[in-house]
Amino acid sequence: MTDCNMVEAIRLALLEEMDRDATVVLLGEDVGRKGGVFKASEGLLDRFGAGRVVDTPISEIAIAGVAIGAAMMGLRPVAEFQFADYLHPAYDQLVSQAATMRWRSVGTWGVPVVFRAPFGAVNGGGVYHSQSPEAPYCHTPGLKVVAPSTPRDAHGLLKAAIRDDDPVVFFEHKRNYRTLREDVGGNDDVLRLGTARVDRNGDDVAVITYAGGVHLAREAADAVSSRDGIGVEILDLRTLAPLDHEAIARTVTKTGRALVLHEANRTMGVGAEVAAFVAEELFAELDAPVVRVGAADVHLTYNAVEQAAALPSVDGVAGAIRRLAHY
Amino acid sequence: MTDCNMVEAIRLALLEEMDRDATVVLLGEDVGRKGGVFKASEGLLDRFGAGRVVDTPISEIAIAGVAIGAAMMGLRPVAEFQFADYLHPAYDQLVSQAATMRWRSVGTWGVPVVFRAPFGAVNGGGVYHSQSPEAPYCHTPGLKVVAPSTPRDAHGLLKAAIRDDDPVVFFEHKRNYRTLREDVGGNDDVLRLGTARVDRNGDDVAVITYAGGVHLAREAADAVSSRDGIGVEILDLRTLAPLDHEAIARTVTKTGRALVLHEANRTMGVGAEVAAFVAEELFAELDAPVVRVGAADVHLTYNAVEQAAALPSVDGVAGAIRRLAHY
Amino acid sequence: MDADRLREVHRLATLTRAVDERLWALSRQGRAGFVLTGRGHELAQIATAMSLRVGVDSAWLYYRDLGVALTMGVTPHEVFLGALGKADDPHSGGRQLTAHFSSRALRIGSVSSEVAGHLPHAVGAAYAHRVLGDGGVAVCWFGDGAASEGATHEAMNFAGVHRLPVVFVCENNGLAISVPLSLQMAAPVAARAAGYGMPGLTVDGTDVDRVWAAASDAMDRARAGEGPTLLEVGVPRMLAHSSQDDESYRTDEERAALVAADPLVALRRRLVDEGVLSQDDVDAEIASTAESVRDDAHRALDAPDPTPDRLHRWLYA
Amino acid sequence: MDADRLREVHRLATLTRAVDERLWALSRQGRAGFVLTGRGHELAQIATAMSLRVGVDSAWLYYRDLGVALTMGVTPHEVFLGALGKADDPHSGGRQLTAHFSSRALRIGSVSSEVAGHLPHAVGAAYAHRVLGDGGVAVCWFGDGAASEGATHEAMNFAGVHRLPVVFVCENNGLAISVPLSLQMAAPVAARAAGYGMPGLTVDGTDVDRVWAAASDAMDRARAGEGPTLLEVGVPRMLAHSSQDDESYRTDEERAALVAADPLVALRRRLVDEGVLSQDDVDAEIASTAESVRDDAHRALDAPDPTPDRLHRWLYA
Ligand SMILES: Cc1ncc(C[n+]2csc(CCOP(=O)(O)OP(=O)(O)O)c2C)c(N)n1
Ligand SMILES: Cc1ncc(C[n+]2csc(CCOP(=O)(O)OP(=O)(O)O)c2C)c(N)n1
Ligand SMILES: [Mg+2]
Ligand SMILES: [Mg+2]
Repeated sequence: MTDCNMVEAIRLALLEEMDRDATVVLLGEDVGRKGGVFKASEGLLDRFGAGRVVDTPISEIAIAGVAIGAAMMGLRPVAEFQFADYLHPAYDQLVSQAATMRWRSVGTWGVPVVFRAPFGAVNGGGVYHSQSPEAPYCHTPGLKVVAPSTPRDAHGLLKAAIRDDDPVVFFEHKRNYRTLREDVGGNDDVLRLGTARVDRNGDDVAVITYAGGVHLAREAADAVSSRDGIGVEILDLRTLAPLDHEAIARTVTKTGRALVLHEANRTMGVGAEVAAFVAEELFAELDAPVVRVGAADVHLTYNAVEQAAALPSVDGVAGAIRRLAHY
Repeated sequence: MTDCNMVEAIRLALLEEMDRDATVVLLGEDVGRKGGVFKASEGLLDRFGAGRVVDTPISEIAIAGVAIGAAMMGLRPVAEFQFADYLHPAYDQLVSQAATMRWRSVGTWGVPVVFRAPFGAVNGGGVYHSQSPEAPYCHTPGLKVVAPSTPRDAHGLLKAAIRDDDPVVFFEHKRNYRTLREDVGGNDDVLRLGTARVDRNGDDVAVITYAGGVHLAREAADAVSSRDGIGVEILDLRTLAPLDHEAIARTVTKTGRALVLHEANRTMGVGAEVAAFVAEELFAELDAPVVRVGAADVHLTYNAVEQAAALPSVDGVAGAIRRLAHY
Repeated sequence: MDADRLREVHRLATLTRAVDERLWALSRQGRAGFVLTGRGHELAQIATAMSLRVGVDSAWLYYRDLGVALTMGVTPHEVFLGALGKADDPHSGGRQLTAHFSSRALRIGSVSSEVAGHLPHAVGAAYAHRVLGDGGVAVCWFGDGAASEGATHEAMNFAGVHRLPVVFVCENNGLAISVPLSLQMAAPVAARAAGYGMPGLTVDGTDVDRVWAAASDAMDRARAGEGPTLLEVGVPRMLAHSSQDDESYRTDEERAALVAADPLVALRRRLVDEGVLSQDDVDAEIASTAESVRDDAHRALDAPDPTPDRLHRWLYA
Repeated sequence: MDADRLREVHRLATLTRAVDERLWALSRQGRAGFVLTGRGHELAQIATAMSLRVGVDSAWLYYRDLGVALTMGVTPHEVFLGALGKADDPHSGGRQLTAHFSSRALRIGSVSSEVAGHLPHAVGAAYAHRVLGDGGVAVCWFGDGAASEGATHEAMNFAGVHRLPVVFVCENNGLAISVPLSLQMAAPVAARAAGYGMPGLTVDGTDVDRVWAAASDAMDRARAGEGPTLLEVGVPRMLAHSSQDDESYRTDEERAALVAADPLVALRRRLVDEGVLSQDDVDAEIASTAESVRDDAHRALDAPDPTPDRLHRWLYA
C-alpha cells in the first residue's frame, strides 16, 4: 500500500511498468533531466537511463510519430505532451496515424502507445496551458481515451493503458495533481479500461462526470445534500472512449434525472455525447431533461476573474442539481 | 442568373470575390497551375496572377499559418486544404491560433481567413480522402463552421465567409460537387452565416442535417412519404457553428419528432450536440426520443462494400424515420 | 553492380513495369479505383530496396513504391488484390488504396496516403531497433513533396540528434502533383541534411550503380552506428500523378520526352550493349513476366470482396 | 554602432532589466502569476529591434522578448498591467501571460505561449507586405527550442521559396527549459538556412555591434527584395525558464557563472571604458529607471481587474 497524490501515483505507475517490462520507454519534452515539468517522471532518467527516458526536442509531431513507429517495432512508449494544449500539433499523428494503424493494416500493426496529456485549468495558465481538448479524440475510432480523477484510478488506469495494445490518450487534470492523497494499491492493481465508477451513491439526481468534474460534483453534492436533502449519485466515467454505457444506464435508470458535467467548454463536449445517448436510449427513464454543465464557450484566461467566470462552479452545479431535482 | 454545379458555384464565388476585393488571395496545394484537384480554382491563376493565387508546398501548417499572418496584415486569404483529412496537420493553427487571435488580443487582430476543405466519402477514397472532420472545429470557440449542401448555398455562403471578419472552416462535400445544377444567383447574393434553411416542409418527423446528409434525407423522405405517407421536414443547418438554435426549435416544436443525420461517425459528431440541445431545451416538445444517425464508428475504406456498410444509407434513414413516426 | 545484380535489377524492373501497366489497364477498365505507380522511379526504388536485409531492417514506403515492395518480396497477386479492394489482400484487406503495403514478415510498415506521415514512424522504428538491439536499420522512402512537411523536419532532426540507424530516400521527381520544384523549395532536398548533422547526397536515380552504391554506403553507416543519411535520387515521373489526375499542367511534348527517356529502356540498352543480357533474354523476360502478371491479375479479379460483417474488425486489438 | 546608438542601447537595456527585476519581485510576492523574462537576451533583443521601422515593419515576438517590446515602444506600465492580469492591459486585457504583447499601432502580432506557432504568421505577414506593397518587413524572434518544430520548417521553407521579406532571429540560449542543445539538434540553427536557400549567420548575441550589423544587413536584404535571412544569436539564459521552473537541472555554480558574465554589466564596463558614458551617467540611469519603473508597477497594481461581464467579448468581430 502506497499513499500518493495523483502525480506521484502516475510516477509510480510509470516506474512499476518500466521495472516490469523493458520495452516500456518514456519520451517527451523535459521528461528526463528535469523529471517533467510536473515531476511525473522524476528520477526515472537516473533509474532507467537515457535509452529509455528521452528528453526530446520541442517537436510534438515527432514525439507522437516516433512513439508510434517504435511501438510498431516492439516498444511500448509513453509519450508525454507537456500540456494537453500541445497535443494539437501532433493531432494528425493521433487521429490519422495511431488511430487507423491496426485497422488499415488488417491487424498487422498495433500501436501500444500512451499519449499522456496534463489538461484542464489552473490558476494563471492562460489559453495555452488550460485547455481540455479531449472531445475530438473521443470522436476518433481506434483511440481509447482515459481521464482519471483520483490517485488510485490514475495509477491503476495508467498501468492498464500501458499494457493495452491500442493507443490510449491519457488526460490528467493538473489541478488534481496534488490535492488529494490516498492508497493507490500495489503493482498488481491494474484497473480495466472502459469501466465507470460510482463515486458516490444517491437516489435523486445523477451527476455523470470525469476528472476535475468529479471533485466539483463532490462539493456540489455536499452542498445540496446538507442544505436541500437531495441525494446525488456521482458517476465517474474514468474512460471517455469507449463509454461505459451500462453504467450510465444504471445511474440514469436509478435516478431519472441526469446532469452531465465537464470542464471543457459546453458545445460539442463529451457531455453532448452522454446527453444524446441518454436522451435517445433512456428516454423513457427520464423524469426531467438531461442537463449539461460545462465551461462557457470561450477561451480560458490568465486573469482569475474571467477564468472563474468561464468555468463551471460549485454554485452553478449545485443550482443545476436543485433545478433538476425540482423539475 | 448562373446555372452551376457546386464546384462551379464555389469557383464563381472565389472569382467574384477576388474581382471585387483585391485583398482576397488564394493559397493551397495545386490551386494554381492545376486549378485545384477538384478544379475549384480553374483559371484563377491566369486571371489574377501568381501574386494572388499561390501554389504552395505540401505544408499544411504553413498554408494555415501563412493565411493567418497575411490576414492579420490586411489580406483576406482563402486557404484550400486539398482534402479535409489534411486539415489535421494544421489543427493547431486553426484551434489554437486562428480561433484565439481576436479574443486573446482583445480585438486588436482579426483573422478573416476561409479554410476550405473538401470532405466526405467518395468511392474508393479510403481513410485519407473520405473523412468528415467537422466536429472538433464546432467545439472550438472563435471559429465558424459552414457546410453547404447545394450550389446556391455554397455560392452565397462562401461569399459570406470570405467577407466575414472571423475565421471560417468551410466544408464542401466532394460527392455533391457535380451532382446537382441550379441557379446560384449573382454577385450580390450573399447569404448570412448562422442561418439554417428548411429544405422541405413536413409535419411528422424532422430530419436535421447538413451537406451530404441533406441529399440522403431527401431520398429517404421521398421513400417514406410515398410509401408510408409520413411528412418529413428537412432542416439544412448550413452553418454548424454557431448553430441556428431557433430554427432547430421551430422544426422540433412543429414535428415533435427529430432525427439528426450526418455522415461523420456517430459518436461525438455534430449530431450529439444537436440531440443534446433538443433533449435539454425542447424536452417538453418531444413525442419521441431524438434519434441520431451517422456513420458507424469505424474508418472508411477503399473497397466499396465496407464503405457502404459504414455510411448511413437511404434505407437506414428511412427506417429510422418510420420508427420515429410510429414511436 | 555486378552482372548478377544487374540481371536481378532488370528482372525486378520488368516485373514492376508489368504490374504498373496492368494496374493502369485495370483502372481504365473501371476495375481498380485509384491507381498510383512509380513509372520512371523503378530503378531507384529497386536499387535502394536491394540494399536492405528483408525481415531485419524495417521499410517505410510511400504510395509510389511499387518497385520497393516487389523487390522486398511482395507478390504481384497481392498488389492486384489490393488494387481491386479484395478481402484477401494481406496488406490492408482492400481497405486502402493501391500499393498501400503492410507486412510484418517483410517488416514493411503500413503505408498511408498521407504525405510524410510515415517519416516519424521510420525514426521511431530506428529508435526501437537500437533499444531492442535487433540490428535493424529503418529505410524510409518519400517524395520531394513530402520534404516540405513539418513531420519530415521533426523526424530528420530527431534522427540526427540521436544518430539513429535510418536511411532517408527522397525520390525527387520534380513535382508534387502539379507543383514544380521551384515552388516547393529554394535548395535541393539534400541541402537540408547539414542542418540535421547528417550527410546528404544527390544522385541520379536512373543510374542503378550509383544509387546502389550510395544506398549501400548509407546502410553501412547506419549499421555501424554512424547515424542517418539523406539520399536524394532524381527520377522522372513518367505518368500522371494518379489515375484521377488529368495532367493538365504538362504538355504532350513534355510527356513524350519523358517516355522517350524511359530509364528502363535505357537500362536494357546498356545491359545488352555490355553483354549482361542478350536482346533475346530481355524479350523473353518481358514476355514471361507479362504472362505471369496477367495471370496474377486474373486470379485477383476472381477473389472475393470483403463482407460487411467485418466492419468493426481490427479497429481494436 | 555610434555613441548615440550605444547610449540608446544602454538606456533600453537598463529599462528592460529594471522591468525584468520588478516582474520577478511581483511574482515572488504572489502578485504576478507567471513570469518569463529575457535576462541575458536583452542586448540581442534591443539591437535587432532597433533595426526595424516601428509601424512599418511587422514584429513577431515570443514570450521572452521584453527587450524587443520595450525597444519598439511598449511601456513598462503596459507590461505590468499585463503581468498583473489587469483589464486595461492593451495587449491582451490580462487574458494572456506576462509579456504576451499585441499592438496594431506598433505592428506587433499577438504573442502566443505556443512555441513556434507564430513563425508561419510572420511569413504570412511578409507575403501580405509584398502583395499590399506596404514596404514592410516581417521580423520574427524565437528560441532555439522553437527551431525543432514542424511549423518552423514549413514557415522558413515557404519564405525561401517566395523570397519573402522576413528576418528570422533565433535567440539561442542553449536550453529548451531543461533540454540542452545537444538533445535538440545536431548542427547549429543557422546551418538550416542553406536548405531554404537563404543566408544563415551565427552571431554572438552579447555583442551589440555585431548583432546590429547583422540585423541591419538582413533588413536591407529584405527591403531590397533579396529574401529572407536566418540570424542566430547566442545568448545566455541567466534565470530560470519561468517563475514556475525550479531549475533543478542546473547547478548553483552554473548559475553563478552566468550572473558573473552578465552581458549588461559587460556593456556598461565597455561604455565607461570607451568614454561613451561615465560611471555617474550609468548610475544615474539605473537609479532613475528603477524609480520610474517602480512607479509604473505601482500604478498597475491599483488598476482595475477585468469584470466577468466581458467574458464573451472579442471572441468574434
Ligand atoms: C498531408 C498531405 N497533404 C496533401 C496530400 C495530397 N497529395 C497526395 S500526393 C501529393 C503530392 C506528393 O508529391 P511527392 O511527395 O513529390 O510525391 P510524388 O507523388 O511526386 O511521388 C499530394 C499533395 C496528402 N496526401 N497528404
Ligand atoms: C508547441 C509547444 N510545445 C511545448 C511548449 C512548452 N514550452 C514552453 S517554453 C518551452 C521551451 C522553449 O525553449 P526555446 O524555444 O529555446 O525558448 P527559451 O524559453 O529558451 O527562450 C517549452 C517546451 C510550448 N509552449 N509550445
Ligand atoms: Mg514528387
Ligand atoms: Mg532556448
